[in-house]
Amino acid sequence: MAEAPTLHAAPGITATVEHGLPVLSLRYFDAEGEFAAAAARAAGVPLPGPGHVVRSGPFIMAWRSPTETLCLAAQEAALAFIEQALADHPGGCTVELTGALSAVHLEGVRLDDVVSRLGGLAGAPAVGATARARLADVPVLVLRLETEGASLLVERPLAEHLEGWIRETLLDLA
Amino acid sequence: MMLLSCPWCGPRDENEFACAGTTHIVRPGPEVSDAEWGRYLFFRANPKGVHRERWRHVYGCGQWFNVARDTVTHQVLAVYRMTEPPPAVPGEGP
Amino acid sequence: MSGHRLAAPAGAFIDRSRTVEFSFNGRPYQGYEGDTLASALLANGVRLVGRSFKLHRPRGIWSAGAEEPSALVDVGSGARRTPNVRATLLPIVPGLSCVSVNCWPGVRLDLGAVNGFFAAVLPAGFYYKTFKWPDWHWYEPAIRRMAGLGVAPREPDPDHYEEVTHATDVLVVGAGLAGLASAVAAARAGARVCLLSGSAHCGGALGWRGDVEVAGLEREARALGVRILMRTVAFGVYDHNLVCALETVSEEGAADLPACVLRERLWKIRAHSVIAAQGAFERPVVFPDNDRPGVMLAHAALKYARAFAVAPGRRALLLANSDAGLALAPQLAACGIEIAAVADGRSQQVEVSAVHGARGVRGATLRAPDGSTERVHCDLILSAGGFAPAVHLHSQAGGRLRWIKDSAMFVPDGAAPGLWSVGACAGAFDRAQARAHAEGTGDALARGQPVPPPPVSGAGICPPARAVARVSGKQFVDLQNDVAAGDIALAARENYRSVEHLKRYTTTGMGTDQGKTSNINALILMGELTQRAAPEVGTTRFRPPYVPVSVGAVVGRRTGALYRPLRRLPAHEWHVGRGALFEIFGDWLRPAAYPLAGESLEAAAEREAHAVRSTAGILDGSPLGKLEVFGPDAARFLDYMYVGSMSSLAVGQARYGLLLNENGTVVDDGIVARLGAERFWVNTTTAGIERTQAAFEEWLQCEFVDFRVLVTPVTSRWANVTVAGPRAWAWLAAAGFDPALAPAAMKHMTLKDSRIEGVPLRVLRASFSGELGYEINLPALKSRWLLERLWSKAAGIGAVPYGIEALQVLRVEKGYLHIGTDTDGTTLPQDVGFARGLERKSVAFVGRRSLTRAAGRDPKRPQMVGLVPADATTVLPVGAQIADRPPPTLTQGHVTSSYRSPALGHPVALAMLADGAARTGDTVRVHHLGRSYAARVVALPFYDPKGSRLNG
Amino acid sequence: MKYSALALLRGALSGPDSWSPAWRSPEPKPEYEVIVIGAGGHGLATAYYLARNHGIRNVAVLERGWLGGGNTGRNTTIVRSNYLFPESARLYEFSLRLYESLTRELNFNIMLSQRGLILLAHSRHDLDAMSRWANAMRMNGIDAELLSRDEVAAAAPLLNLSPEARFPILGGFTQRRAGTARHDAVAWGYARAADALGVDILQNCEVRGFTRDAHGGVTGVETSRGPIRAGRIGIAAAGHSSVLARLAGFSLPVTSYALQAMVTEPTKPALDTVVLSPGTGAYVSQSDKGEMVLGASLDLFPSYAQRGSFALTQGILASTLAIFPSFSRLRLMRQWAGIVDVVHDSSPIIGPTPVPNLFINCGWGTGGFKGIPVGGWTLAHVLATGRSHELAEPFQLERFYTGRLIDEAAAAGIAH
Repeated sequence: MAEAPTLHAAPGITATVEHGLPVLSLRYFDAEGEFAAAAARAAGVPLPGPGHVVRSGPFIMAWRSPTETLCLAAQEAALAFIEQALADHPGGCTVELTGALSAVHLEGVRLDDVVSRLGGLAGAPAVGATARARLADVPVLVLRLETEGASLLVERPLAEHLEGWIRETLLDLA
Repeated sequence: MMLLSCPWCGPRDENEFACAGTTHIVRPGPEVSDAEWGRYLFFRANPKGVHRERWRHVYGCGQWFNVARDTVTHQVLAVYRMTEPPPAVPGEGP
Repeated sequence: MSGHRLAAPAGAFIDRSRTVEFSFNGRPYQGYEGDTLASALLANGVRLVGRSFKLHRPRGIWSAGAEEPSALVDVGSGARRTPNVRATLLPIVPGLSCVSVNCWPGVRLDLGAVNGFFAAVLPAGFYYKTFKWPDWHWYEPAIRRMAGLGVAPREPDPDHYEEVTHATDVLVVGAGLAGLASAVAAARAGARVCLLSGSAHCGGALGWRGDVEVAGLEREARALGVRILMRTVAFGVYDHNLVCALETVSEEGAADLPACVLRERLWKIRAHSVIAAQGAFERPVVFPDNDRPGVMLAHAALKYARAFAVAPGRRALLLANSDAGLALAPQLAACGIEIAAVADGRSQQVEVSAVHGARGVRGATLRAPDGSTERVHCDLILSAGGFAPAVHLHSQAGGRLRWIKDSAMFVPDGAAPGLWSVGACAGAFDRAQARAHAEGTGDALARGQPVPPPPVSGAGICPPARAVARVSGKQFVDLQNDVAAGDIALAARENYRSVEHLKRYTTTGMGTDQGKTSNINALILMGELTQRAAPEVGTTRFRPPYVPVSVGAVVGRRTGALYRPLRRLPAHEWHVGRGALFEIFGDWLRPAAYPLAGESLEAAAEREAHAVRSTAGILDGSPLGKLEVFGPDAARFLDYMYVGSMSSLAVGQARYGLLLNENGTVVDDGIVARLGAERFWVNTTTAGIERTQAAFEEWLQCEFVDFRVLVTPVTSRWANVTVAGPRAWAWLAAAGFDPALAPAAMKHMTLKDSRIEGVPLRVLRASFSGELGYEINLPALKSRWLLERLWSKAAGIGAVPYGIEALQVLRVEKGYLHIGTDTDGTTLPQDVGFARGLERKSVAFVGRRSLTRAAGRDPKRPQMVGLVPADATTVLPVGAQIADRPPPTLTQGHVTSSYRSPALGHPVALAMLADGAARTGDTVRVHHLGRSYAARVVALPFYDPKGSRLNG
Repeated sequence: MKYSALALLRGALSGPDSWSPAWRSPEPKPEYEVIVIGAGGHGLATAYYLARNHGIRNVAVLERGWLGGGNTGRNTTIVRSNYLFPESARLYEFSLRLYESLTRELNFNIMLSQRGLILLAHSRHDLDAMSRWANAMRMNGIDAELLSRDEVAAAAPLLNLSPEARFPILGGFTQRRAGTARHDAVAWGYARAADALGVDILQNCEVRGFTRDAHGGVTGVETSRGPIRAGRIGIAAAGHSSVLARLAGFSLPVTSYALQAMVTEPTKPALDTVVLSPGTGAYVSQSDKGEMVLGASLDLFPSYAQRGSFALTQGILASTLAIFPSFSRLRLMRQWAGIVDVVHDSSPIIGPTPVPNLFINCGWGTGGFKGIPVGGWTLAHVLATGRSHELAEPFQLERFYTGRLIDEAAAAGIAH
């Protein structure tokens, strides 16, 4: 489903843009409750606490709010497994969001230099952490799973704006 | 630009949030008089000093929370979730 | 040629091996790399560099820093022209070209100087007292042309600006001795430290004096990992210790720049603690004609000599009103500037009673207390009236000030919240004490310990400024705005005595230098005139910015396309291929219509609307707001939110809803469909999604906290392809849609999940056109695929794509309201035909209580009606007012939507009309910009009142 | 003394001492017929019209700080009467007409500069909304014209006229009689004229409480300069209205916000009219000194701090560049904030309070400057007669109970 990624680069940093991320939203009333527990069983990992992200098998589980965890996977089919495991489970629901989000993946030693130039955060969150923040004046969920990499998740219609801001930032970094 | 501490996301710049004004307002039932309804809708203490207000982390987790803040110094005296009881803060008038 | 270059080793900042060519007022000059424009002009013997704001008096270079009131130039040309640049801060670069501001035709012969002849009738505030007859408008244009300084560029700025967010434990503002010492101490104690140096050199005043202590501290700071930002000036302290600073990245005015450079960088630094170490300004002496080119702040002259190897003159008269000023005489002499005389205003009370030389100083007359005078031949008068600590950041942060009488200066009174001052800006002028205090401050802040109070010492004795008595010649206090001691006396006489009145009435401190060398003297003079100490006159709270900052730098990347996000449809390219005419609707770029060659927007819309009524059309409705609402209390919650009962919906059914706020006004509308027992699909308007979602969350999180409901926005997940028209189903069937979606199998206002080629579809039968309609929601990135698939079958159907404009035509024919067009923020549901719906609904909903107040029951409320022009041909202008008589009169309402109806063959309009429901059949007058039209009030809808076309 | 060119000439010949104080600095008397709290434009105008229209000269204006030191000196100085609803239109048009004769009335040049106000239409929807607006104004007897894109371009050539602009300019509408006035001059002119009629302006006189009679009616005030008795008291304290109301024992439908504005360094004339772009929020004029006056926008949280948020500064400047891209290299020189009293419908409250003998003029929000003459006129009327002025009748506290709000902002989709 993903379209061809776009690439921008400056010394010490590259930015690739990916649309159509396979995403499933897990919504629940109680992060300690039955639905969250079932989700954890299906994903093979406890749901991450506030501000955290974990990788488990094909899944990346990212905290988004006290009642929502995003489940990302490389393939939409992998998400169907979670969706089925949670179907009609009380205390929550799943909402398909595939295609709703785009990502700008930043990689390189100048990761913090780029993130700190987007108007909101002084740098990328720590490895294993997420940050929902105002970057490039739009709401962004930053996921950090690598030392020299982070993914900026944004609603697809706003991705062009975030990408434009990052493109100019890289231009001026060069 | 104030720094507000979202109970979920931590300290962030003010422009990630939206303020909806005074919090802890009790919503009356439909049986009240026009005057009482009007007071509920529009009349506010508007203190010069400690103000209890609610904010939403619009650009972050989307959660509403309460803030006790001095409207003169902008000092934040307390931040608490909607479901938490209001903590006492210094300098709050009667 | 009085100014000249000094021999080495003077000139710590310049590189004599690199010559730089530049031009000033059209004449070529040479300087060295490292020179500022001011130092280079002085080295070339140029003294006259500008003209003052009001009187256009000749002015020279007054200072060597940010406090410069006089030496302002416009740099560059075209799109890169930058007005009002201080020559004292502008490095010269090859190709630099600049001109003096505020003079015509030139700085030497300036016709505006005629104002000088009338100076006596142009005292402070003269414009309040005259220009009243016949009218201010007679005089204003000429006054506007005389005012202003530089010339604003007329083309968009080609350069870039960026913004960096930074967080640190300790931020030190100023890299002089005190700043460096505190930064090093804080770093030694383990804190993350950031240090800002306003210039390209560390060390502040010591830096250009060749001090070795500075270099050692700078090395240590770097070794300790202190982040040092050079050429970065902190201009504002904002709430909760946000310090904003501006870094100069590219040189102003350089020739051969690329098409776009990164010009400046804005730093937003959130610091746990801020240490202000910005030093002090020199306070000038007040005397007659103290604005002549050749009059200069004494420390500035020393800086020019030491840092730039420039002597601003050959023979100097030093006016020293302070211990520190007197101490300059031997230092200046050592630099090769001959000291013709020293006037010790401190003890001997020697005053300057006259300055000789109109275009530049040629001498001065000194007057002793006994009245005897002495004429001194000099080409430079150096003014040393004492110090004014740079308390700006302290004051911005909310700190108080106290007055040190002996030194006639304000210093911080304790720390400001989150900000501590060290060094000269704290009043600590004794070098050893200042350094020790700065180190103690850095260390204490790093360790979270109490900070020691600054040692206010070393500034010496300095009597307050005063005007010279019994002399002619203006004694300037604020050079840029031409405020003289006499203006302050006038303000005192007229009772403009508080600092706020003084500033505003005389305009002291309101120039681009923001009074850095004038405010304190003005306070002192006013105090003396009114028998008060300076602090009783008041101190204004300093506000950002400390120095003027480029608008572009504050804005950063938020220009052009990045000003605000613009959203594109997921199938944008498909619409491009169909020849769409795009317009911005809200934040979305959408097809307004798909005009054929030579076709107008209106004609295209009518053609498209006609096609929808006769065959079928396809509309990209993807921006429509979408929410999924889940939970055991979801049905009850939606009942609260909408006028229209949602809990009674069966699974698969959909219903129209009107969303009100608590004040009863209509804020949005939409369609709610039931997906399951606890799950709903909510369509909002495109513009209304954010306010609807915010309202839902606020009610759930703040009021109905025991409701178990989860709201998930899914607007970006789903595209929406709307197919409408009598042949809509035929078209879908031809494209391979499931027969279960056929009108016979699927009722109007129902929703079904379906698939085509494995792609999930959420199909809603609804209609905003009055025709058989399908709103097909599908994964966003599949919409182009579906549009192409449908398009491949369009020819057989005679179908067209239709845009927003045709949609408007269709919905107006049906009398459907459009939120924000037919309604505004005062519309109640009973105004738009929902009076009965309100009566029917038994349960509570948000806003209901407000509808029954007196205003809601008023029979004269406007109500939505249909209008048909009496001549059946005129399209009634939107916004036209309805009234019995032409204006002025009381309006009865206005036209909200208006189109030519292709289905009816005549124009139709919607209007809000007072008591409109009772006026069906009446003829009303509609007024638009002096023209008047007759129109008939008709019942809605205009077209297909029975709704028979909904099923194809 | 009368101000004139001749007086300036006399002053030039005989020096500062030939001028007399613009107003006295009297000691408080123990009692006045009327006390007005707040020596901003509205309070001073109230005192002036009490004396001039009603012959009530035993009046004191009490000011915590310095006269004209609050919002009167902190706004963007724009005057206009481009209102939709007849109630607002009558009120603001009356005010504008008073402004048009104020310089001569007060013998003080307020530098009323009717250089016109242009509202920019960035979409066809905006054009329709402006058509409604302009026609409504004409219904109300006020000048209004719709402008084509070319007419807008001719009036303000530095506007971003590119069809590719994020906020393209399709046209606009103008009130040519709108413009600016020198804000300090309005306060000073009223102060001087009121003083000349015998009004005592008491600066540095903070009200700390009210004295009451047996029926709860106010009989005077406790101040930092001692108690002062009065028969009637009017409050004209803008952002501090709630503080005074609380002292008097009632509450108001008011929230105080910081309204931010700023100026750039002065340049030669580059903009000859006032430009407002509702779509971006940009509000730009050039002062006679040459500064670009930018703003004004509200920090959207309650505040009594007279400083603005940097985020909003950025927003205001970004909006300015969106419509005037060439202003990028101008420099921001001063930025400030005033505390404004915002009510739900952004319309003023002028009339009695729940407390007998106590009257109020507040709720002007971001638009108080243009309302100064009519605010003073109508508050003076109710103070003098006990009855609301006809123009002020729709603008009573009662409307917050009946729901008869006069919500221009909601109707026009633009904050006033």
